Amino acid sequence: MRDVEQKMIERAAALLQNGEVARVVGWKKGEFYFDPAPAVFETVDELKDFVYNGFCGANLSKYLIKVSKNEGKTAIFMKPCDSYSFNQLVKEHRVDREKIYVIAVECQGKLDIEKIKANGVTAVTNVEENGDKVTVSSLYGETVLDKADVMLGKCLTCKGKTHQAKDEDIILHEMPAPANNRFDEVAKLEAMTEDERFAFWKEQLQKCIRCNACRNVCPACSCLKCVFDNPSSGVAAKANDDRFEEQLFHVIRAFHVSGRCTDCGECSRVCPQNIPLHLLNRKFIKDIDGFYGEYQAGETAEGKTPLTSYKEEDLEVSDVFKGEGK
Amino acid sequence: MQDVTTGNKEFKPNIVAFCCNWCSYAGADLAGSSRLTYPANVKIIRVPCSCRVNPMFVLKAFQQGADGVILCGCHPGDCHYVTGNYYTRRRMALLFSFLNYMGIEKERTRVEWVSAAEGAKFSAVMNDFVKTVTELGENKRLTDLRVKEGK
Amino acid sequence: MQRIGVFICWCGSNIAATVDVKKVAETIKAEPGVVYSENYQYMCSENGQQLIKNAIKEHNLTAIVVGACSPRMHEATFRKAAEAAGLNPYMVEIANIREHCSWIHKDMDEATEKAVVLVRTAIAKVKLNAPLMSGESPVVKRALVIGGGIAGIQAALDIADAGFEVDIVEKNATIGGRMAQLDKTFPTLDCSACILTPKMVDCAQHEKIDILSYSEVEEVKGFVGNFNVKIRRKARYVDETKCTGCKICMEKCPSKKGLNDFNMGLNTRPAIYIPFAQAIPNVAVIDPEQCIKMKTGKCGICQKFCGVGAIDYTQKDEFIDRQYGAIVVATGFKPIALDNFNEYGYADNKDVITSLELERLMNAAGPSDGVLVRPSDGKHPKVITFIQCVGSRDTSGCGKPYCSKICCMYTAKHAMLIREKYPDTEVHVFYIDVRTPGKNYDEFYRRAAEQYGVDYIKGMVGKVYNVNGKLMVQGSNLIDNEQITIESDLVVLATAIEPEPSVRKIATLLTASIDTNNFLTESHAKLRPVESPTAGVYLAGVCQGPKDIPETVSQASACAAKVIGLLVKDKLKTNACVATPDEMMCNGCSQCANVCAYGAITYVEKEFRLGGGKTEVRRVVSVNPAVCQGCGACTVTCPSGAMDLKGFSSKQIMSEVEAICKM
Amino acid sequence: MTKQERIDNLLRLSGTDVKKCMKCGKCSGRCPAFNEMDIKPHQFVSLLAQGKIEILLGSDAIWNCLSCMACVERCPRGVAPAAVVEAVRDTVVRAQGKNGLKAEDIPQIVDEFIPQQLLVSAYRKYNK
Amino acid sequence: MFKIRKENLNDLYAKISESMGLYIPIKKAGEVNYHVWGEGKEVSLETLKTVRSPKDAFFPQTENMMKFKTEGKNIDIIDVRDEKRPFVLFGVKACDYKAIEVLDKVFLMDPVDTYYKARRDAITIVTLACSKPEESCFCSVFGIDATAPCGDVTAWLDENYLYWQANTQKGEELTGKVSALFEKGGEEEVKSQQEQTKTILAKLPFATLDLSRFKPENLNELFNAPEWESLSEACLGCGTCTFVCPTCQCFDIRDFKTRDGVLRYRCWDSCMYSDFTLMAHGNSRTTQMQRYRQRFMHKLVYYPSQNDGLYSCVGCGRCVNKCPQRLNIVKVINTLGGKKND
Repeated sequence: MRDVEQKMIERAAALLQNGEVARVVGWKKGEFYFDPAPAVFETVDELKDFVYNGFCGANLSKYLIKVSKNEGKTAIFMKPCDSYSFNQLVKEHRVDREKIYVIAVECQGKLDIEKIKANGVTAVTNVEENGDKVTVSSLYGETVLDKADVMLGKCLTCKGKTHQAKDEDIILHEMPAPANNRFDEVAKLEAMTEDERFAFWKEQLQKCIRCNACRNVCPACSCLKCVFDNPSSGVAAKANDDRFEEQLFHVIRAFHVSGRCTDCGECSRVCPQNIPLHLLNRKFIKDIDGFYGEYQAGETAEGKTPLTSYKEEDLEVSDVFKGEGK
Repeated sequence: MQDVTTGNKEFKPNIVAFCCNWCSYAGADLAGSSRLTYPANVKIIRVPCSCRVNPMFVLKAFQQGADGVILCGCHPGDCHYVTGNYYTRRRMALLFSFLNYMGIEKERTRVEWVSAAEGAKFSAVMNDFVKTVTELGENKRLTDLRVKEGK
Repeated sequence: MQRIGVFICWCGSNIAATVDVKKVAETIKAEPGVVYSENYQYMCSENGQQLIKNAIKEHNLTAIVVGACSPRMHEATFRKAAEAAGLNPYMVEIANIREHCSWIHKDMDEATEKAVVLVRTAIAKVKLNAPLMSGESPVVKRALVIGGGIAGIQAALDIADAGFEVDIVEKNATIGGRMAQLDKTFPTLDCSACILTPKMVDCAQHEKIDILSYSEVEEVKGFVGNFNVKIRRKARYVDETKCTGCKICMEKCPSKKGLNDFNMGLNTRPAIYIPFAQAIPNVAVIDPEQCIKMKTGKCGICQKFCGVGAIDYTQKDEFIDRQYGAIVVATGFKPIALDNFNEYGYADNKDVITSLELERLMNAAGPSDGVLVRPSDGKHPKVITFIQCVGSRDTSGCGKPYCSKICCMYTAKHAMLIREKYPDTEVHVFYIDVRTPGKNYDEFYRRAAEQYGVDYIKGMVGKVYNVNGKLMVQGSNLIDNEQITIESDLVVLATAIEPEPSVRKIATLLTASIDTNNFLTESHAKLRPVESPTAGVYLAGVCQGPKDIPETVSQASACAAKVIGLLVKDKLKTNACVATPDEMMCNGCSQCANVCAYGAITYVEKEFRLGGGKTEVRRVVSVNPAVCQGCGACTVTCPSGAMDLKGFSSKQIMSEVEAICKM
Repeated sequence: MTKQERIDNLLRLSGTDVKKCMKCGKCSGRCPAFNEMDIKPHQFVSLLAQGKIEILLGSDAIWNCLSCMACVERCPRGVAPAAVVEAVRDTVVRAQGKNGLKAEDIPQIVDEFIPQQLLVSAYRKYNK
Repeated sequence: MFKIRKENLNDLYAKISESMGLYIPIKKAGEVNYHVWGEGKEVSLETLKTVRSPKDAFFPQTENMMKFKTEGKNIDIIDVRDEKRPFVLFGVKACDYKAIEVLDKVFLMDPVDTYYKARRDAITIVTLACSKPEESCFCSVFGIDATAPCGDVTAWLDENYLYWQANTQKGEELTGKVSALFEKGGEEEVKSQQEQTKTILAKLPFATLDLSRFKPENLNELFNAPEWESLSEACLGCGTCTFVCPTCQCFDIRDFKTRDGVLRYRCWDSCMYSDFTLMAHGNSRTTQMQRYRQRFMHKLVYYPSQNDGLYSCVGCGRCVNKCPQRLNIVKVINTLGGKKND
């Protein structure tokens, strides 16, 4: 990946230098190898902190809402999955496509430091990526782990390695094939009884601390003011005072992004309590596919979403539970 | 918090019915003028079109202690606003499927198309829905316990 | 805080027999916000209304709740009463304690308890009511009719007769449409031209009607009462104001091999032509694809011969902008292409023709001067076979799923006319069903079978094939359960009709919805059959669905009545209960515009103050209250809740929910 | 098997919706083997729709249908009469416990006037 | 000092639970947080950092304050507080214990927050020394000894035993209740564990953070530092850092409409939220940068300037681990404080 990173820095520097773009959105190195943070680079000098490695899992597209309001063009590095969110944002007029220069970058699947630590490795000081192995150094010694075991959840159900939007690309190595298993977990839950499902979600959602990280990171949640922050919406709520609050928050959020959620998986990545929030959104995606025909939000930057279109012969609500395996 | 035993014979579910002004509300009126009875625990809220019903209203009803929520609108193709109920159909199909996915009893939610001429259907639907929800018992999964504190 | 008055109606014994109205009125007195509560035998009566008016004044009520019959009955009555007492009419809510309570419950306690809840629910709502005002928008007193067929002509005449300006935009060089091509009309068999051309002339002479022939609608902006329409006047290369219609150019034109569209391509016409003798306007037009001068630069004969100097080879398309208060769409139909029906041999046999072609063949002004001859050899056909439902009622994907409605009748007409004029001709009709609802229609069809001896065969044709110039029509005779083959000289296909394809573009321009068959959708199938869901747009003729001339004319006149009803108003009162966006919360995502059936939602770039002297330009939603019908589809689509509906706001509905659940 | 089950079975085997038939007779109008068939293509659809399957199961037409699919091709309603014929034929063949047809049996079933096309199609259709 | 075999800990929990509540790290749905102990629950004392800190034992995320009961046009105000049952908060790490000191200063100074005090008084705290600190830990920077936390009782855990030492009257009382389960001894083992842990603590990457610039006299300079822009640019404005933080103490008071009135409750709030301290005129901090700055200035400058130099960060490292975009207080300290080695 070093070569990819090097190429990215070169391109970013060139674009900044020749004035084609005013800024570049990418990742900046942190205190360790495994904590790069999203960042905006405005000068070539700042690029010395630019980094692109296995821990650059964050989806940068949402930052464009804010950044692209500034003068001049903005270049952004995008992984395949991020490009879906980007298209969706363009479709919803949140980002002006004309003002963005998309550099598609390759992705070999990103890593999850929490999963590494869950392997009993603690006091991690460094991580090295070697193909499908990951070498973790810690104050207590060195451990070699299989990459597949410590990848971000969203990468394990990767929906494709094709960028849906790009102006140029930096793809130096072949990317792994998509996983094609996105709906397995949803199907597993569907196969449970109502009681089991209720118990599952009750336990999961009870962990919720209403930090709003899932909402704030979500590229589909781009409202200027969320209904849950708006006292006049009738559903404003701040805390997890009751089990219902959690359900309300998560049901409404999932509904609001339904048909618009690209399944980028950021909600689950950022949840401090590791609630599998993507399984909520993914249920909507699965149902939309099943009821109204396959639809992938963000595949294009145009057209209506499944919830803003209809067919006369659509499934009746009363038939929702009649179908097999629904 | 009070625990009401489900299956209690005295249990009378609280049903919120959203009816579109042009078909179903008129259908309910016809049920009335035809003296077709249905239980008193069904209360109707008039909306211009079934597509006015926000999922938040449905959840609000459950939060506030409703035991069942039913939406009634014009038959697909007959919407006074041409396409409103087509959107309702998609929204509610997805919402109800989703609520069931979260473990909420699917029998608590329903969408029925009732035209202004279908007073008998309105009454039959309400009778059936009340019966179904009564058998199901009190809504415990999607209620806000704080609401019921004072009960 | 609202000062609410509650009025409980007995409705004689209709309510009072099952609901303890006094108890309801008494209980409700304790509700926060309620300052007055009363019950009365008939609230809707003069006295009852007076009681309400008095209470509003005496107690300074800011809002009232009437517990009575369905709001569909008397909401308007009580709103008027409130308005008379100086209250905004939208500060009234009705608790339906009759249809939804007293009439369906038997137990007095139960019904009374429910009535209290229903009244409380109405109180919960009315507390959040705000005075609403209907907006006003001016009406441009001019109508646009798109399409100059019989539907457009009739609508234009009716509107113009009422004193309003009307423009007819017709894409062809003349008005008249399909009806001008017909020979006779059922069920009276009068000559089509005889009844149509006087109307065409009326149009041309009417001082209120402006015929924009050879023109198309390019752009439509605005809304009911105030449409801005851009019209393309296609270059006809002949000055309309100068041409006298003398036809000398037609005679002299050396390029005479153009297919004559008016005669369904059965003969030819010159490059400069007037579509038919009675064309309105009676002005020539040049087909630039055919004209030698336009193609090669050499020729110019017509120009030479034109006595008035009307020919102008350099003419360009022009655009004009006009304002209209209402638009009638009357774009008509065309027969479908028969590419998917090889079995009838239409493409391979000249003597397999469509019914519209037969019309031209039988028309005295047609290519054969009204003598029925075979297109192949000009001989008189002795055996003629008609095939019904060609492409109609076809769900296989080859044709149209609907019944074209007019074919049964015109085939009976054709059969009858042929048998009358050429009694030696054998006429067979293969049919699936013969559909003849309508005044004197079935009688007409039976006459064809009984008096004129037309052979009706119940069954469908499987194939038509040519054996030595004879058309072999093989089909089933279901009544006799046999397969028969009829040796015919002429085969006539009752071809399905479909909306004129240009209607798609027009529907898009008008944001009028269109169904899967390209028919324009009416606002309500039964109760608003001539209105499109887009306010101010009306539908006449086959663009809305298959129909015959009488029906088309009725619909056109109905359209005219609606248009007149609109244009007589100086100002339109807009619906008060319309969608209302909060620009501060709108992020411009366009989801709401996607679900609006009326095109009431647009977006504007607007500057907002951010504080600290900074500003920001944002794309935000804008609702046109003159167009919004208040369904609320947009409100649910908006995730941020920036869109709300006046009169049915989210907060109002949620407090109704809360009130219901409180019991 | 009850009669209804047998009807359902035929409906399932044919995979066609006989209720869609609008009784226009175009199938029979097109059928090249019409005169060889005691039960006509449109009757196959109609009789199955009415549940009169004994007539169908006893018909000779199932052996005379060319399986040329002209009826299927021409039906304006997307009904497949030939599929009904085939379903009936399969049912009869199966009931006879045969799982196919030998070439030598064919002359006993078909007569000498049968067109060549039918013989070819016979191999196709009986070779289950 | 007492000790008890690890396999007998369940008896200890059961014994405590007989007379008091027991609040202890329990694994539920994959995550370890403080929960009330019960038979069959999966206790995880080994977990170094619970997702949420133990602060919600006395400062719960939501707490009902009073109720307004309406009947017709009458309103009654009802105190919804009940008698707080005594309970034990078990397994508190040194950093989290220090955080309680920070919270006490806020809630117990005049005017005393009686809701907080009632819970605080009812709690007996059993701390647990750390033996396996991780890279995100930096409590030592704030002078905290992770190997010897205080509290009413201090406990140490190794492979075989839990060691127990009462420090206060409350601690002695608790010890009295459960002493039957204990054996004496453990001083040696504890000592060797402490030494071992200290060598790791010294090696931790953040052990050398330099706080010297975070002083009241540098307030203006720090406040106006241009680096805040780049430090905060990736901030999502979520409340993760504040909600996992053991010292964040901001709350909001809200009303909830119940069936027969209004329930007034308070709940955690986050200075990261755009509606935090929202007033009628609008918000005093309009950008995320301002909100971000507020949080860290409060931790490192404002709070210490009012509390004799006590920082309101305790180096637990939760925000380091949990920030979705990997922003954290360490990056702030390094950027504005200057690295020692630079």
